[in-house]
Parts: sequence; C-alpha cells; structure tokens
Amino acid sequence: MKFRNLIALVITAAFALIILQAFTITPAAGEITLNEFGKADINNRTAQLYLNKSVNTDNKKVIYQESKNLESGSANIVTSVVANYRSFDTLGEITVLFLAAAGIGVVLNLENSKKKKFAADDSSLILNTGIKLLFPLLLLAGTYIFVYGHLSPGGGFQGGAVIATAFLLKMLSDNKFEIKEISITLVESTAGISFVGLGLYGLVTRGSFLENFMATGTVGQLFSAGIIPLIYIAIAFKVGAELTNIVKNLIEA
Amino acid sequence: MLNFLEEWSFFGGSILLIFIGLYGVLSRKNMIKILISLGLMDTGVNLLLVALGYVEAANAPIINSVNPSNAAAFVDPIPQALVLTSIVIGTAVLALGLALVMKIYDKYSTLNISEIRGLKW
Amino acid sequence: MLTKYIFVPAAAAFAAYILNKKNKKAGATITALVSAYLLLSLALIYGSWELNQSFNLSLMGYQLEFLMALTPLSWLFAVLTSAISLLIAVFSIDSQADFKFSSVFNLNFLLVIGSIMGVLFARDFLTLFIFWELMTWTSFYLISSGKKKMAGRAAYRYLILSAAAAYSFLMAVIFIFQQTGSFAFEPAAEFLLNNSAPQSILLLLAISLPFWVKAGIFPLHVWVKDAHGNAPKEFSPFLSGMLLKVGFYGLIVVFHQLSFFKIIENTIAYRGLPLLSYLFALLGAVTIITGTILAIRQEDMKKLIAYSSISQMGYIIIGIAIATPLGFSGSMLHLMNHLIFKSTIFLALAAVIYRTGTTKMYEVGGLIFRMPLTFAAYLTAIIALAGIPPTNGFISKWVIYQALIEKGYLFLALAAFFGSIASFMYVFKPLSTVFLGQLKPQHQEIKEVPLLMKIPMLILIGVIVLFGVFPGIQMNIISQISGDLGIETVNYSLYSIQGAFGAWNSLYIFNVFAAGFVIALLVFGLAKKSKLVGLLDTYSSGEYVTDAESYHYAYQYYRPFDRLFDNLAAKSLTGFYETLTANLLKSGESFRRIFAAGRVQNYALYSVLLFVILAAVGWII
Amino acid sequence: MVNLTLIIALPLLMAFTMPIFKMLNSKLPKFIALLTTAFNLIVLSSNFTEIMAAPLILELGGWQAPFAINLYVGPLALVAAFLINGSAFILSIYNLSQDYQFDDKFYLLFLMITAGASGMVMTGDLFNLFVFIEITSIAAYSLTTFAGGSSYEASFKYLIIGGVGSVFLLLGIGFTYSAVGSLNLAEIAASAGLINPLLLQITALLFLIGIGIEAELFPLNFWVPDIYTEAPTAVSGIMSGAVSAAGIYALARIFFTLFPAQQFFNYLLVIGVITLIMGELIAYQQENIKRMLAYSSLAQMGLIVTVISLGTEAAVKAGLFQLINHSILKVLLFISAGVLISAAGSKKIKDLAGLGTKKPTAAFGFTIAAMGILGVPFLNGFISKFMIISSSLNADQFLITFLILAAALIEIAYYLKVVQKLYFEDLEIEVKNTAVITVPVILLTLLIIGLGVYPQLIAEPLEKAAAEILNNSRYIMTVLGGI
Repeated sequence: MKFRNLIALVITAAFALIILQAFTITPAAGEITLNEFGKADINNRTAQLYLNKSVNTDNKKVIYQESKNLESGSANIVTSVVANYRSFDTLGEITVLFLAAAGIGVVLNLENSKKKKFAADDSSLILNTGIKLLFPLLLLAGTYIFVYGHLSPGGGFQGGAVIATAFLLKMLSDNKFEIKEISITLVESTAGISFVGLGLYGLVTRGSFLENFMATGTVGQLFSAGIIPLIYIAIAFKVGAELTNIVKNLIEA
Repeated sequence: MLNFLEEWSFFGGSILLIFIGLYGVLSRKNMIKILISLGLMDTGVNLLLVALGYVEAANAPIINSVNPSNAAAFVDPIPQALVLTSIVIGTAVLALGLALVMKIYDKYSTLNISEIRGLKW
Repeated sequence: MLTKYIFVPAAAAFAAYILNKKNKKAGATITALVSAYLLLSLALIYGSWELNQSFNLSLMGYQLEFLMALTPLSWLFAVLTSAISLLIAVFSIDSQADFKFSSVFNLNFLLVIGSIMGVLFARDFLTLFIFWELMTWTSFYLISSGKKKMAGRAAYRYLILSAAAAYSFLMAVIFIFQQTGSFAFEPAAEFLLNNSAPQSILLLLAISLPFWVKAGIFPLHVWVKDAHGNAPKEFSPFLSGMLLKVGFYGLIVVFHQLSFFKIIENTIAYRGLPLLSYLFALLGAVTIITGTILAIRQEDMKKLIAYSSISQMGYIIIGIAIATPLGFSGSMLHLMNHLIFKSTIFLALAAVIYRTGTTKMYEVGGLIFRMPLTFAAYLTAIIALAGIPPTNGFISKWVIYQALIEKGYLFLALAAFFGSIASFMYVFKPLSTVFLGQLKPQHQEIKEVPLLMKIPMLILIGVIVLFGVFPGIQMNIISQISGDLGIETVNYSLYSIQGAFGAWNSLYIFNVFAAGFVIALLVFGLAKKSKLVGLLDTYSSGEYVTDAESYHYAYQYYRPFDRLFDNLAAKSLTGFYETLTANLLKSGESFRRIFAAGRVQNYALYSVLLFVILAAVGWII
Repeated sequence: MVNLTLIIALPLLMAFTMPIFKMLNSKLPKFIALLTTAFNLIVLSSNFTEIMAAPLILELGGWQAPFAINLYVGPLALVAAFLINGSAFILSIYNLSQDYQFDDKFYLLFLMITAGASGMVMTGDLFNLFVFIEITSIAAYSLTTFAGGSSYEASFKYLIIGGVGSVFLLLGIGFTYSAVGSLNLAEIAASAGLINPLLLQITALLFLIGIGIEAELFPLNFWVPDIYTEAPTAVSGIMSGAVSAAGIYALARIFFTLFPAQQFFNYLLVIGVITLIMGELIAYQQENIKRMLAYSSLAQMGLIVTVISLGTEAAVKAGLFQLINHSILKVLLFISAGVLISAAGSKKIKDLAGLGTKKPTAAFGFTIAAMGILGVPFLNGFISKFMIISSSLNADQFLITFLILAAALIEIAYYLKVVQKLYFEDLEIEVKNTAVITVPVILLTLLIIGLGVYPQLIAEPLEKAAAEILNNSRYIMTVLGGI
C-alpha cells in the first residue's frame, strides 16, 4: 500500500470515527441528540403533521377510503411529501436530471453522422424476442407504477425509470430500433413545462407556487389527491425521457 | 450479538459504506472506480438517512387496506422523500461523471487519474 | 472657493484628453492655460489665510467631515505647483509629437496637478488620503508612459512602495478615527498629544511613511532613480521638482501641525535635539552621501540628476528635522530653490533629448555649439545646485550650514559639505560631456530648441539669479509660514539674511561675482583658442577600434573615484528589497506546488482533512 | 409587486422550453436568456421597498411557513439575488455576440445556474438549499465543458469535489433533521441551542465543508482555478460573480442563523485569512490571465469571509459591500479578459502586451475594474477597503488588518503587471475579431464609479442586510411568527 493511500486511510478512518461518535452521545437533560436506531421520535418531527395531513388544517385522523377533502389526498404519505408538501424539491430534482441529460449531450458532443450502436447486427433471437415480449410489459408496469403512485409504493421516478429500462433493453437488443432526438426533446420539454405550468397555475389561482388547485377526493381512490397524479405523470414522462436520453447518448458516443 | 447487529448494521453499516466510498475516492487511480466509490458514498448516506427515520416495528407510511388509518405506527416519510431526491441527484452526477470520463479517455487514452494532470497550478 | 483648484484641473483633464485626440498640441496648451489660471487666482488669494471650506457627509454609517483650508504653507506649495506646471506645459507644447501617449499624458498631468492641490488644501486625513492616492496613481501612469522599457518597472516599484506606505497611513488614520470620531487634523493632534507618547509616535510615524517615500529619503529612496530616469522627459522636471516636495509638505504637516515635535520634545535628546529628530537628520545626512556617491557613478544623464535629487532632499530633511528657525527657513529656501534649479536641469536635458534622442552621456558631446541657450540654462542651474554664489542654491545651503554649525551637529555638517563639494563632481560630468567637448558627427545638423521651449528655460535662469540676489522675496512667505507653524522667524531683508554667525548680503557678493565674470570673459575672449579634434579620433596603435564609445572620455568618467565605492554600491538597497520580495513571493510558489498540484484526489483529501483537523481542534479546546 | 417565486419558476420554465425555442429560431435562445434575466431584475426591483420594510416569506405549495418549504427573502437575500441576476443579465448581454455550439443547451444551463444560485439565497429550507446547490453545480459542470479542450478535466475535478461535498452536506442535513425533526432553517435555529455541543460541532463542521466548497474556502477551493480558467468567459463570470456570492450567502446564513457560536466564526476567520493570503500569493505567480483572475477571486472570497466572520455590524456591512464590488468587478474583469484573450489568441499575460490601443474597450474595462479592486479613490473598491479596514480595526484585529493590507499590496502588484502590459508595452500581433462588449463595459463602469462616488446608494439595503443576518432571533420570529 502506498504511503499516500495510508494517509488517506487514516484520515478517512478518523472522519468515519468522528461521524460514528455522533451516534454514541448520551444526552444530558434537555439536550437534543440523534435518536437511537429504531427510536425515531416522529411525534416531534414535521413528519407527524404530514402523517396527519394537518399542516394547514387541524386534522388528527385519516381513514382509508373514508376521509375526504384532506389537504393532501394521497394515501401514500411519501408521495404526498414528494409531490405535494415538498414538491419544490422534486421540481429541483427533475431539473437536476434534466441538466444532467443536457450536460451529457454537451459533454459527449455528439454529431449526427457518427453514432454508434450497442446492439450487434445479429443479436440473438432469444434476446430479441424476449425483449420484444418484455417491452410492452415493462411499459405497462411503468405506467402502473406512476399512475398508482399516490396509492401504493411507487411514483413518477420509479415509473419513469422502469419505462426508461424498457427503451434501454430495446436499444441494447435491436439495432434497427431508433428513437428520434426530437421526440425525446419534445416529451422532455412538454413534461417539464407541464410541471412548472401546474405550479404557475397554482400560483395564479391560489396564490402560491405549486399549490394544489384541485379537489383532493377520498383517500385511497384512484381519482384523488388533487394534482399529485398529474405531477407524477409529468415527472414520469420527464424522467423516462431523460433517462432514455442519457442512456442513448452514452450508448451512441 | 443479534441486538448489536440490529442496532449497528444500519448506522454503522452505512457509515462503513461512506468510509469505503470515501477511501475509494481518495485512493483509487481508475476514474471509473472513483465514480463507483462516489456512488458508494451516496448509497451510504442515503441508507443512513432512511435509517434515521426508522421506527421499530412500524409500517411503510402508506394508508391502505392493511393500515387503514394513520393511527398505526409509521416510519418517518420525510427521509424517504429526501432519499428519493438525493438518489436522483446522485444518479445525475454519476451519469455526467461517466460522460466526462469518456471524454477524458478520448483525450488521454488512459483512465489513470494520476496521469491526467493537464491542469495544475 | 478652494475646491475649484481641484475641479478646474480635473475637468480640464478630460477636456484635454478629448481635444488632444484632434490636435496634438491642444492638451499641452490647455494644461498651460489651466496652470496660468491657477497661478493667477492663487496670487489673488494671497494673504487670506482664513479661507476654508467643509462638507459633511454621512457615508455608510460613518459621519465624515471633509475640510479644506488655505494656510501659508499650502499656498506656497500650490503656487510652486502651478508655476512649474505652467513652465513645463509651455515647454511640452512642441514636444508632444514625440509622445506615444500624448492624450494620456495630458490627462494624467492635469489630474496630478488637481490632486496635489487637493493634498495641499486638505485639513483632514480622509481628503488628504483620497487626493494622495489619486496623485500616486496618476503619476504612476505618467511614469509608466515613459518610452524606455524600464519605465514600467520603475513605475511599478514606485507604486508598490507608495501603496505600502499609504496603507500604513490608512491604518493609523483609521485608528485615530476610531478614537476621536473625526478625521480632521486638530482633534487628531489633540488626541495624539494626550495619548501615551510611544503610541502617538508610532501612529505618527505610520502616518508620515508615505511622505518619507515620496520625499525619497534614504532607505525608501529606491524608486527615485528609475522613476526619474525613465519617466517621460517632460514629466521628470515635475517629478523631481514638485512631486518629491509634496512629501516634505506632508512631513511638515506631521511634524508641526500634528504636533509630532511637541510629542517628542521631552524624549531623550542629543545636543538639545530629541533623538528621533536627530535620527531623521541623520537619515538626511545618509541620503546626501548615498545620493551623491551614486550620482557620480551614473552614465545616464537623467538618472544622474535623479540621484542628485535624492541627495538634495537630504539637505531639506536635515533642516526640517532640526527645526530651528534657521534650519526651517533654510529647508524651505532649499526646497524652493531645488525646485527651480532641478526643473531647469531637467528641462535642459529634455531639450537635449528632444533633439538628440538619447540619454546616454557618452553618445553626445559638444552641444554648446548647437544649443547655446540650453547650455546656459544647464550651466546656471548646476552652479545653483553645487551651491555657488550668486545663485539661489548657495543661499539655501548657506542657511542650512549656519543652522547646523549653530547647534554643533558635526557629522551632519560634514555630510552637507561633502554633498556640496561632491555635487560638483557629478554635475560637472554632464556639463563637460554633453555640452563641452566636440560635437558628434551625427549631431552636426541639430538646432536649438523651438521658441516655446526656450521661454521656460529663460524664465528659470532669470529666477535662479533673481532669488540668488534677492532671497528676501522667498523669506517673505517663509516667515509667514514659520509664523503660522509657531517657529521663530529669521531676520532678513530683501537681499540679506541674518545667520547665526553673521549676515549674508547677496548684493555685495553679486557685485563681486559679476566683476569676476566680466574679467573671466575678457580672458576667455583674448586668450588663444585650442584646436578642436574629433572625439572618436583615438589613437589605437593601428588596432581596429570595435567599440569607439568606450574610448570616449565621458565613458566611465570617474572610474578611479568609483572604484573606491564599488564594494558599497554592489550591496545596493534596491537589490536587498528585491531579494526580500522575491523570497516572500517564492513562498507563494511553494504554496502553489504543495497544494495546487493538479491531483483531484488530494483536493478531496483536503476537505476531509479540514474536517478532521477542525473537529480535533474543537475537541481539544 | 410581482411574486418572487417567479425568479426561480420563470427561468425553469424557460429552460424547459429552450429546446422548443431553438426549433423555432436558432437565434431565439440567447434573447430568451436576456429577457428572462431582465425580467428577474424587474421582479426584484418591484419587491424592493416591500422587503426593505419587512422580510418576505413565500410559502410554496400553500403550506404554512415552518412546516414545508418556504422561501425567505430578506434584505440580504435581496442583495444577493440582485448580484446574481445582475451578473447574469450583464453576461447575457455579453453572450449576444457569442456563438456556442449547442446554444439551446448553453442558455438553458446558463438560466439554470442563475436560478440555482437565486434559489440558494432565497430558500428557507435546508434540504432545498442542498437541491439548489446541486442544480448550480451540475449546471456548472456542464457549462464548463462548452470550452472543449481541457475543460472536461476541470469539470471532472469539480464533479469529484462537489460529489464529496454533497455527501458532507447530506450527512449534515440528516443529522440536523434527526436531532431537530425539521428541515426549516428557522425551526432548526430555534432549537439549535438545545443540541448537544459535540453533535452541534460535528454537524456544523459538516456544513462548513459542504458549503465551504461552494464558497471557495481554503483548502476546499482548488477546483476553482481550473474551472475559471477552462470555462467559457461567460461561465467564469457567472461562477465568480454569482455562484460564489450565493456560496457566501449560504455560509453566512448557516453560521449566523443556525450555529452562531463564536468558535465557528473563529474557524472561518482563520480559514478566510489563509484563503486570502494564499490566493493572492498564488495569483501573483500566474502567467495565465484567467488563472490569475481565478486566484484573485479566491482571495477576494477569503477577504469577504474574513471580514464577515468578524461578526460586528460594521464588519458585515463592509464584507457585503466587498461582495457587491467583487461581483461587479469580477464580471467586468472576466469579460474584458475574455475579449483580450480571444483577440490575442492566448491566455498568457505576456501575449496580451499592447492590446490597450488595439482593443480599447476591453482594455479600458480591465483597467477600470483592476483599479476598482485595488481601491483607487472614487471607485467602489476604495469605499469597501475603507470600510473593511475601519471595521476590522474597530474589532481590535490588528493582525488581521495588517494581513488584509499586505494581501492588497500583492494584489496591486499582479494587477498592475497586466495593466502595464496592456498599455505600455508593444507586441506585434495580429488581433482577431472578438465579441463586442461596449454595452456591458459602459454599464459596469457606471456602476463602479457610481458606487465609488455615491455609495450611499446602497447604504440602506446593506444596513438592513447586516442587521438582519446578525439577528437570528428576528429571522426565527419572522418565520415562526405565523404559528
């Protein structure tokens, strides 16, 4: 092991130990420290308000398929955090992905003429057929994931990622398969514009950016949760398009 | 022993991941390995974040037919939402990094970071 | 209105800049007109010492007061500034065609004039600092615009030294501001008097540092030679004549108006002089000696005169430091006289350079046949510089000797005498090599300078002799200044000054010298003329002469004398400063090699390391 | 008065639409960028009086202030946002005469770096701050590579450092959330006093490293020279003028509002002074003009951090003024240097000799900005230098004052070298055609002289900003007051 690496090891270990130390503190009276593992005190956290859906309204109890017109109608609380309470972060997040996709296009500096293909000209029949079979299933699964994002685990990112996987597999197996740059761009832009547009519509009609302007319905039903499904659809298209774009660029470079 | 594992496999384990990742970033010569290490660090942090919101014997924060009311014990949903964001950011950075590595490889024909020192001082 | 002395030149500066683009002579003409206007209006306010102006400004939470007032001291300096700039501007009208940066020259020249006026009228530190900085910056550009390659470097050194000193000034001044809540001189002086003496002395020394630099006193004189030697030839007279003097203005302000001398009054003394004052005088003596020795070694005529300026500054500082009535008057006289004769010398040299295009003495010779008026101007001026009656230079030096001997400062007097005698050696060198001797073949055709260049030189010759005969004219304003500063005045009449051991009557001396001059002229006219031989007509035993210049008698003129000081000169102060800064900056180089070595992993390591270190520091504390 | 959320939302919208604009007309993106930044400036101005009266809290998604994400725009954030969007506006004017290869992508990234930096200064939420930092840096990674050449390498370095930094930041955010149970800055600040000192220290240091990378502190700043040198001029300009300002803001917000313990200010003071001295010393060694400017930027950042961490009101004011000056001057320096570089076809200082007469506008811009930095009277740098010295002496920091002045001396040395080269030396080179920068130079020169002659212009915002940042209980009250 080189001397430099040894130094790096020592320093990194010191760093890890210092971080670890933060978990071993025993608090004095009235002092705040980190919670022990598994003892997160949700009652003292903002999360409690989200679980109760009582940030703006005073609400203590949410009942599946019963409670109506809650401030955030999603049954999946993570979703309501991602796409409603903290949807500004999410907007930032898809922006990051968008920037990365654009950046990769710039970095790789692709010219239209010399695009490479990953798939061999004679990729195996099994692979080809299998992926042909999988492709619609994956699309369907992806769609299900983002459409039911507010009811079950899943959501726009996950759905988008699955959809992108479908295209990735297709690109890996079929050398005739081609996605036009322009269609990706259009999907990307439209999805992004709709997300910001939803936010701006909230700003215009309700007075604050990304505010929910639709009825939230009954918890647990498909048509509920206000703009959350719309946002998730936009996110899914955007993430799907962007991941596809990234993969496409990396393959073609 | 089991108790210890339960308690420390999440905090300690994720910090170990961060440690391994950090050491990898600081010591590996191959640029792709450096990026992998970066990814490892990200994973470690994400795990830690989720672990910080864990509540013993609680459910995923979804109100459904199994847990029809929010009276049931749920884990903290916020870290999960944060992790979702940070995963995407991590992915984006890694993808961009890989693209850069491809470009640098084109120029220097090597992945060894110690040979890539066109910019110094 | 005192502000007009600042704003008129400033406004004219931009007008000159723009008009000069159309016509190359416009800028210098405007400069001349503005200087004439300033001179005239200054003459009109002579005696109205109660003139003052003030502005209040609340700036970013600081209550600032800008004060300006007219004192005899500032009046004198303002008159000198505008007079000399008038002469230089007239002189430079015709030489503008030589200029690469004619517009920039005029812009900056007028700005320098305006900012000097600001410095002179300022009665508070902030105004003083602002205009001082402006003066430094504009003169920096003026020096940089010199034609030679060294000009940039010289200007650079000048600015760095000035800026360092200005920062020490700023720090001290703001410290005082924190204590008194005002930048004005009076509260500051009061505060300093009541403060503990060591701290006050330290503060005042810090405040005076820029003035020491500007005045070119010994350890800080390193910028003078190159700046003078490389500045545009039209600016050198102003640089040497006026800009150096502004430093003395500042010193006088610090010593008297900020009561530096009062503060050190009760410290340890040597022969009745506080040790610190003696130290200053000693610096003056060292300045005289170094300046003189280095001047003798010079091959470049402008640099030679620059070193002579350094040594002459030594006289002035000695007189100011000992602060006796005679010493102060002597200094002020010498200050004025030096301004006059040194600008004459530089103008004469500028005329030579204008015609021949070189500043190396061994490249010219015998110009007396082609440029008699320039020669006359130079001759008169160096007679004054060497301190020979009946010129003004003698009188001021005489008064300073009187002051030194009166108190019995032996070493200082010796240094002064040494400087005076040795100055003869170096001023004689350009005289004999540039003007005397034989004309070079390539200079056969050159003519005397045009009329507009002649006029300033003629005026200056007249003034040198005038003040040589009637020092009372100068003593008139000097006595007002000493009165204002609380120094006793010296007895004087129009043509005599009362010294410690008798009076000087310049009228007698003038008559004696006039008679002597007539006799000498007769002898010269009647005696047999010598034969003229070409300067490069050298006997070389048939060997092929490859380097004719080195056979020129001006080449290494004082070589035997130089040898005496070779060891000393090798240890030049400039070199010392440069090694010092180079070593300091080398530490930056090692910084760069250690840290910024291009390894991204190291960069990442630093961040982890910083975390660990800071955590450890926090843990230890 | 226009809703301030638009400052972030509109660039986002425009960025998403940029590919479509490009399809409509290939010239459109650069004008869209210009219009968007101009619009942002108008939005900011329209909110000026309101914010001067009381800080503005914008609840995003309609959720009550401390419980979800909110934007907090106080006087300090307003000043910083003005700097960011102002720099972006000026650079957009400069960009009008530039051609980039993928111009839609360039302008969308450019808008996003602006929006990211604006978000950094406006957000009131810790995790949101992280997201905006990432937006800014990812945009910067990509923008750098527009220059081709070695810029990929520079970008890769920044990416690695940024990646490590984001891990630090996330850890800090995780710790804070786990301890306090909230991500809102005000809520954290309100209960920060109760946190165990050891934990507090570890958390604060994590933030110090994470944000120190954006604020360009020593020794976290070695990616800076590479990026500034290799990136296109407009990107160097925005990084130096806007992103670093946002970094400083974030640092100040974290340490004045969240962890106002003397210990951390002492750390920052030491780090700042080292950054200052080291930056100046290394800048002096540089032969490459952009690298010189980069190290000079580092030094200025060090100076600002030093002064601000003195922690008195006068000092914070001085630091902020210096920050404003730095943004104005560095933008001007970078665009003039960019023009000079492309005229000479070289980044070496010695190859720029004699461009003063051949490229008068750019050379004038460089000179006036250099003189502004050096603190020539009647230019803005003079006022800030005066305020800095005054405030640091007032805090009895003689050594710090001395070091600041010594650093300023080195700064004079290397800037003047360039100015002299430009004007007083000659080199026979063929001058290439370059961008026209008359409008930005005039605008910035007016600002430089305007602030130098009449600094009172920004006295009120600075006063309020300093008072705001120093009083964290007011911040807490303003945000939590709604409960």
